[in-house]
Amino acid sequence: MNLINEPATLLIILGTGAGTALLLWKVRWMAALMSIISSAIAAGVVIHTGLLGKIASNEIWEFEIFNDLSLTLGTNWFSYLFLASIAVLAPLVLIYSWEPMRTRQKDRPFYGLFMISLVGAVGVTMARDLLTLFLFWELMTWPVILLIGDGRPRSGKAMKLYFGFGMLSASGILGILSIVSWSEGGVAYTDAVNAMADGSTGIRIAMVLLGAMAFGTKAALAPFHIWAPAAYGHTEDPFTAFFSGGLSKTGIYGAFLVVDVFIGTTILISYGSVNGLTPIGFFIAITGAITALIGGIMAMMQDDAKKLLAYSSISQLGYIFVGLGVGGSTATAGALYHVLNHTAFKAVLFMGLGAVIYRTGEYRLSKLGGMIHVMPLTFWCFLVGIFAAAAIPITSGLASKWLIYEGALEKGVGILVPILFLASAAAFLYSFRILQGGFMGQLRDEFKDIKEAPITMLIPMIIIMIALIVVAFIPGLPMELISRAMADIGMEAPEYSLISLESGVGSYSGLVVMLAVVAGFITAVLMFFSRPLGRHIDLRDTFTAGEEPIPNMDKRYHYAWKFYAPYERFLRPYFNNWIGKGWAKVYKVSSQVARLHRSVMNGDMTGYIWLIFGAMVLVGMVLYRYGGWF
Amino acid sequence: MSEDEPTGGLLDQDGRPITNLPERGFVRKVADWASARSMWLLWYCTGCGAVELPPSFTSRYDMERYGIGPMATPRQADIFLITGYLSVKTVKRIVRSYEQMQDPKYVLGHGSCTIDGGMYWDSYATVKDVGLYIPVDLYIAGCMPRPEAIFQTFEKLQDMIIKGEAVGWKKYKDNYSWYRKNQDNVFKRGPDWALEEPELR
Amino acid sequence: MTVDPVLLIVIPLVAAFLVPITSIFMKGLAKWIPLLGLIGMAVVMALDFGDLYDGPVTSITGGFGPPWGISIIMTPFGGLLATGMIGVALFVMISEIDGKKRAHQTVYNTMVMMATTGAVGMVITGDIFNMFVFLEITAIAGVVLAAIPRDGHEKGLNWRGAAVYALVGGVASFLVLAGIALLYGATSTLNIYQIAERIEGVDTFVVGAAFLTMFIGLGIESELFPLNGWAPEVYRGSKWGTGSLFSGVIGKAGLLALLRISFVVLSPGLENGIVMDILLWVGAATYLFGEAAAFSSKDLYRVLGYSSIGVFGLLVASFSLGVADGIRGGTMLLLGHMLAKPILFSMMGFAGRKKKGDVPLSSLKGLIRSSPSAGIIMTIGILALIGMPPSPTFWGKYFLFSAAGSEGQWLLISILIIGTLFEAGYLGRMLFNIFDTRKERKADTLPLARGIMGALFVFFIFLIGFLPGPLEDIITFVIAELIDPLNYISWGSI
Amino acid sequence: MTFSTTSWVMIFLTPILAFILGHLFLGISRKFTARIHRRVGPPVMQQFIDVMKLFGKRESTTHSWVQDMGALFAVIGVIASILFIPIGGEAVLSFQGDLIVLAYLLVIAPLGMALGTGATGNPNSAIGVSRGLMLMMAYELPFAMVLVAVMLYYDTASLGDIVAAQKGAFNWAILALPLSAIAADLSLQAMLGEKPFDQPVAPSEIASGPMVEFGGKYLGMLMVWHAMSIVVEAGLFVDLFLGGGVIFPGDSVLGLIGNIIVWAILALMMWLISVSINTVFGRFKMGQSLKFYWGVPTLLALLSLSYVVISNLGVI
Repeated sequence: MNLINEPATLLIILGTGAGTALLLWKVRWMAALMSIISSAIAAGVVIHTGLLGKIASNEIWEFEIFNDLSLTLGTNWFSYLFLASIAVLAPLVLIYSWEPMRTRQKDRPFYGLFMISLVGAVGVTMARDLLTLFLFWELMTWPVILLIGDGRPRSGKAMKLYFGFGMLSASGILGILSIVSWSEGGVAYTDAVNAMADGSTGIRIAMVLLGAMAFGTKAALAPFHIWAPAAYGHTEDPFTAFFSGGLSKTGIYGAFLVVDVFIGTTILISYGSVNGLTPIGFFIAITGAITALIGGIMAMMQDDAKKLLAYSSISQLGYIFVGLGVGGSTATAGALYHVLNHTAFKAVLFMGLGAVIYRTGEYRLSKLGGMIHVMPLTFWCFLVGIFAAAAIPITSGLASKWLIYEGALEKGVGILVPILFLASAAAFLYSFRILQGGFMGQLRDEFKDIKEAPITMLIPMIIIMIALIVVAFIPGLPMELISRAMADIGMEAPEYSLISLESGVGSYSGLVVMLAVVAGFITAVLMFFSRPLGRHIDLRDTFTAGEEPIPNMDKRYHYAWKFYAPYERFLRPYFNNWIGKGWAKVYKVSSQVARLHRSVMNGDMTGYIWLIFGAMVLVGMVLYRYGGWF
Repeated sequence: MSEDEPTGGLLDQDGRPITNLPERGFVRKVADWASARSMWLLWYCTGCGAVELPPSFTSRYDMERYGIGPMATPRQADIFLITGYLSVKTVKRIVRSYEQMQDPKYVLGHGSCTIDGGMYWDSYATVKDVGLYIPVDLYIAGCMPRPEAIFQTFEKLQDMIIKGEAVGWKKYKDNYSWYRKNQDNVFKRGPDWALEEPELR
Repeated sequence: MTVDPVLLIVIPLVAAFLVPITSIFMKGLAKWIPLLGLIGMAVVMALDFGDLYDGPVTSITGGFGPPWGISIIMTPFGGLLATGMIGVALFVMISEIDGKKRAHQTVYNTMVMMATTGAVGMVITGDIFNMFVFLEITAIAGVVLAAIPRDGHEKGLNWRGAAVYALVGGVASFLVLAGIALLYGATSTLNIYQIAERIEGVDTFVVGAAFLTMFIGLGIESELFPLNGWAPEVYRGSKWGTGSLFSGVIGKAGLLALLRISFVVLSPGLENGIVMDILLWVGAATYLFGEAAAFSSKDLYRVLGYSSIGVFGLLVASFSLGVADGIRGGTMLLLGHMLAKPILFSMMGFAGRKKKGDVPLSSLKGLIRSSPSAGIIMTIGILALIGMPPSPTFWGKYFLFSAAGSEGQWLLISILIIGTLFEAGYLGRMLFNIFDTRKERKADTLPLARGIMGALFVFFIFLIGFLPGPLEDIITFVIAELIDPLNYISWGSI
Repeated sequence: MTFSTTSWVMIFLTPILAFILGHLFLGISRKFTARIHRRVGPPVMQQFIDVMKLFGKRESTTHSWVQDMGALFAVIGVIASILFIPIGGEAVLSFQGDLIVLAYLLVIAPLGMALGTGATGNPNSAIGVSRGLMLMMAYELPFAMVLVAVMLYYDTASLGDIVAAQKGAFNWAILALPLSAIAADLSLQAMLGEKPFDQPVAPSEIASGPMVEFGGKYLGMLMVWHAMSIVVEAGLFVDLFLGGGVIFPGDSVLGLIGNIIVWAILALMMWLISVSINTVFGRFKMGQSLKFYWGVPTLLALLSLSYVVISNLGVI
């Protein structure tokens, strides 16, 4: 059974699910069931094919539309990496969404839209020409608009931002398509490669800029990132996990496509390089680093938990861009590794948060607190996700960031690494903020009786959590896939074994690090259990300078509001959403320019006659000057 | 007050509870030795008593050479130092802080006020005897006691700890209902008291 | 099966005559005759449509060959356009069948049919003077249509729009007539293919003057910048059906006339492809201007009006690129626009029917809740207009971008991108209002006829969007017609 | 990854060594501070007595199992990170996880501890942790620059290799990169949590911050963590800039012991520098520490970093 070589199979499976889910959307459980089944089958096909290792890189499947135009689909290991991360995540998120979506938003075909978006994302990774890419890109983008806006305040603004930046992204792809079509007369990826090989510097730079606009927007690269917090903050909770974990990866995929496939290392290096770092690569890397920093610092200042995670997502994707820009085997492997990591941990983070929101209906950190006491399993999953996001070594999060750091160091990029370190310091800050605000601290009275998340929500989270921990021991396992993917884009993977990774400047052994941690654990446990267990006391039994808390005081005893106030005071002026304000300015100015027509179309009839006359004179003059009139 | 027998303990001639000394193994003896050498204080400073403490721990007398030092919260502290008189209003805070400390814990009454109300003996708002509410291991008499007196008390307490005689914490547990009754005479525990009663442990 | 395409003109003319006569005897029937006429046209068109796959369908009236008789040359392009026009007219007429009495109903119905007749005539005729006559018919029908106000919009008639259109349309007619006169004087024939044959030898001055006058005249009809000042005034005050007709029928006829005369007749007579360049940049400017204006308008009727203007510019620009992909894209855009715009006009007319005066964006608020079918149909219309796949507009924009790219027209591409962003801006606004369900709205049932017609057009959008392949053969002919005038000449001289 | 006999021995000895050294350092520093205050000060062994006492308490209270986890995490993290620090030139595990791995390993302890303290439900501890993390963000910028400068200078990220590269007379990084060393020492002040950067535990403001609800063995474990983390952090400085204390040839056991002693003395020296600054300063506000660290130390580290980058390019 080698289904994936017939890429349409996947699309048909998923499309059937999407169609039925859309048609049966009134019967929510049917729609959910159909979506889960079809996406699970698709995920099974993807995993099965991947395990068999039979990805035919050169087989292309065509669907003719006009006589000289066909849609082409195909897979290779490179796109398989993205395809797998999206397709495997989808059924997990769908299972997760069973419970929370049972009661919510009866008037929107959640599952249908979800599945369409999934079909789009899967199609994007399988497209083999720019037209197909664009087609699926749009298919992926549009349903999301309807999924934004679950009734939270200002979701309208989020929809508008998403819509606007979605259009920007689509225009970017159309621009790329035009360039390639102009240069080679076709729009297949091979044409794009040829176009870059033959093209001038200007074309290549245009390609990079358009690529940043098209794919950077989706992957929330600064300065195109401002839609992301709004959109992630307002989509349905189950969908956000897929949105941030899965769909944003298509942007990364596109960016890789532009930089590493279309343009390619050879061309990049032809512009000179310092230690193997190219100017274009440095530009991308520095943009990525700044994105990581902005995302981290903005995340640190959020009270809205979903926005916090959204900014964190921006920050993490910034790391991937650093890896992409720095290039070379180590950093590229790191970027691809981080794609897999981010898919997993961001999904589990949004799922965990979604479970809390499902149980409490509250998403503001200052109103939550103490969830460990009522939702311990959710907390564990969330904690592992946070650890992975902050690259704490006991999860798989470190391996990818380590590769990116080492890649940058190999190339001697001094300035990137401190920025990234600062971004990761910010990551610790926001990680702890969400832990402290949501799970630690005192439990509010009204949340005393809530239960653990339902089993359907827990299972997907636990699966991802286990994966994150297990892979921490054996970082070589994903590297197997990554090395094949890198071979398909003409790169060599860094040295690795099952348990350790090597770069030019250092090494990292997941197993040894874990063993060290285990050694620490044994010592700590011995130390801990040498004495009797502690006596459990009530949460309100805390040091209050002898003062008895006023009844219901615990609501005010949760320190989460303006958690980092001293820094907010200091950093706000510098991170005061000036990119967002810049875009608002662009919007305003273009509105004013657009309104200029009032001066022409002022409703004056004589004016129109004069206009007609003027146009006549003008055209006459053009004819006289250029057309050989007279 | 002598009508009600304390639950687990005996009464002395003043009608105050006394308690049996606990058995100690070797490890406990070593731990008690360490406790005696490392005493962390929680100060309850109400008024004039506190002025004698700065000289005690600054360079003039240097409390730290005995391993004695101030601590921030009752959780970390071993010794509860009540420096000065208690008012009716503050007993509640005293009891709460005391119950938050962890066994073994010792209480020192510092100054005459803790013994009999001192110069405020005739005030309606003064608690005359701290020992009615929490078990006091040692009193430091005087108004004010000089640092020398304080140091003498510490040495005495060290002795008692090493010998296993400083058992106020056990006395409190054993005779909780006696203390509790005295406490209830003075203040009411609110709904958010949240502290476990030692009896129930 | 071939039916004489002249029936497309004869049937509605007979019907038009029958209207006043029957209105004497049976008032009830008179209302329905225009519809019957249109249905007749549709039947004829449907019978002829298959033949368009093999090339043009021609007919000579009265047995006189050119240059004496009037020849009908329904090229595949013209046929496609005529089909669309009849479809739009039917959409407009059938959508309003709901048993309610409306003011000026008979006149309105008749004029819809007349405008369609004129437009179809302009599209299929092979005679330039005949074209002028049909232009006049269309223009007069347009004036009357523009004068009929929306239900409850204004007291009396929409004088403002009608007057502006009458005045500017008069100027246009005069200019077109002057151009025809010049051409006739130079070539001694009124037949388009014969003029095209003889244009090579004509003095450049005459050709240039003819182009100048006819470009301005037909440019006014097809709402090109800066000749489109009348358009917002007309769209603003008239019925939604009038709006759809102006954007889907009347304007499109002007557009085809402009393209045919410029491409087939005049372009070979002037140097350097200057005609194409002028059309291209005027089209691009119109697109940018129209979309920007729509972006900055608040009244929905104006928004859609300006949007139509923009699309006309886009069409002119894409046809004038002069490459196969451009024309292919233009054709798909044309179909997309003819399918999507009436839907938008219709649903917007439905949502804003209770508003006196301007129809603000907010009248769409919560449409998806108050009337789900209208909301869904309108959403699909909006998405189809932006170019969301699968829709004809998507293919149109794709071909246009790839054509502009392959020609290296970077300025055009930037204009297209900026225009598309503007377009997305105002259509997005409409979309958000439709889905803005924060405030509860009273349930509002979409009339059955309107719903059926909307659903039908949505079906066509999806059909063409998913399977544009079958149109390929017709588009090949369209490309042939517009790229090489010799093709048209050979078709005409059969 | 081959482990020599010495390595195996070191793996078991290192935590014990760090435990002893840490408490010794703390004891010495208390004596040292007392002498600056013109006091006698506690005995040097006082710190051991304190830990003994804390573990010897008859009971200790906990608010939830996460608080238990917090105490465990603190010790786990510090033991895991001490294993990656070369002591006296003997790279215990540092060839299997380089400086960047170490940088992240160092975070396990504070973050895990923060977790446990947060679970106590005392707002003071949350404030303390928030301050600690903010402080981390402040010193992370100059310190990251220092790390990068050292790594680029020696063209390796492995701490063992960095130590090995400094072998020999006058070959220490502090001579090659003096500005980095200054910046690193300034960062060390906050890393060790000494004044003026002791905001996280400010006992008089927020009742010792994270530790507010910790008593008995829980506090004992945090004390162990604190003591060992001093060794880790001061030792990291020694390894980065002071040649890892390698003076004797490390082939023989005696030489190794000698190196370890030199290493410990150097680390103690770094710790005492920090303590002596501690004794004469008040406490900064949070904003002030951010401004301080993103000012002078960052500038110094940046200068040094640019020197390294430019000289790597072959310009200088």
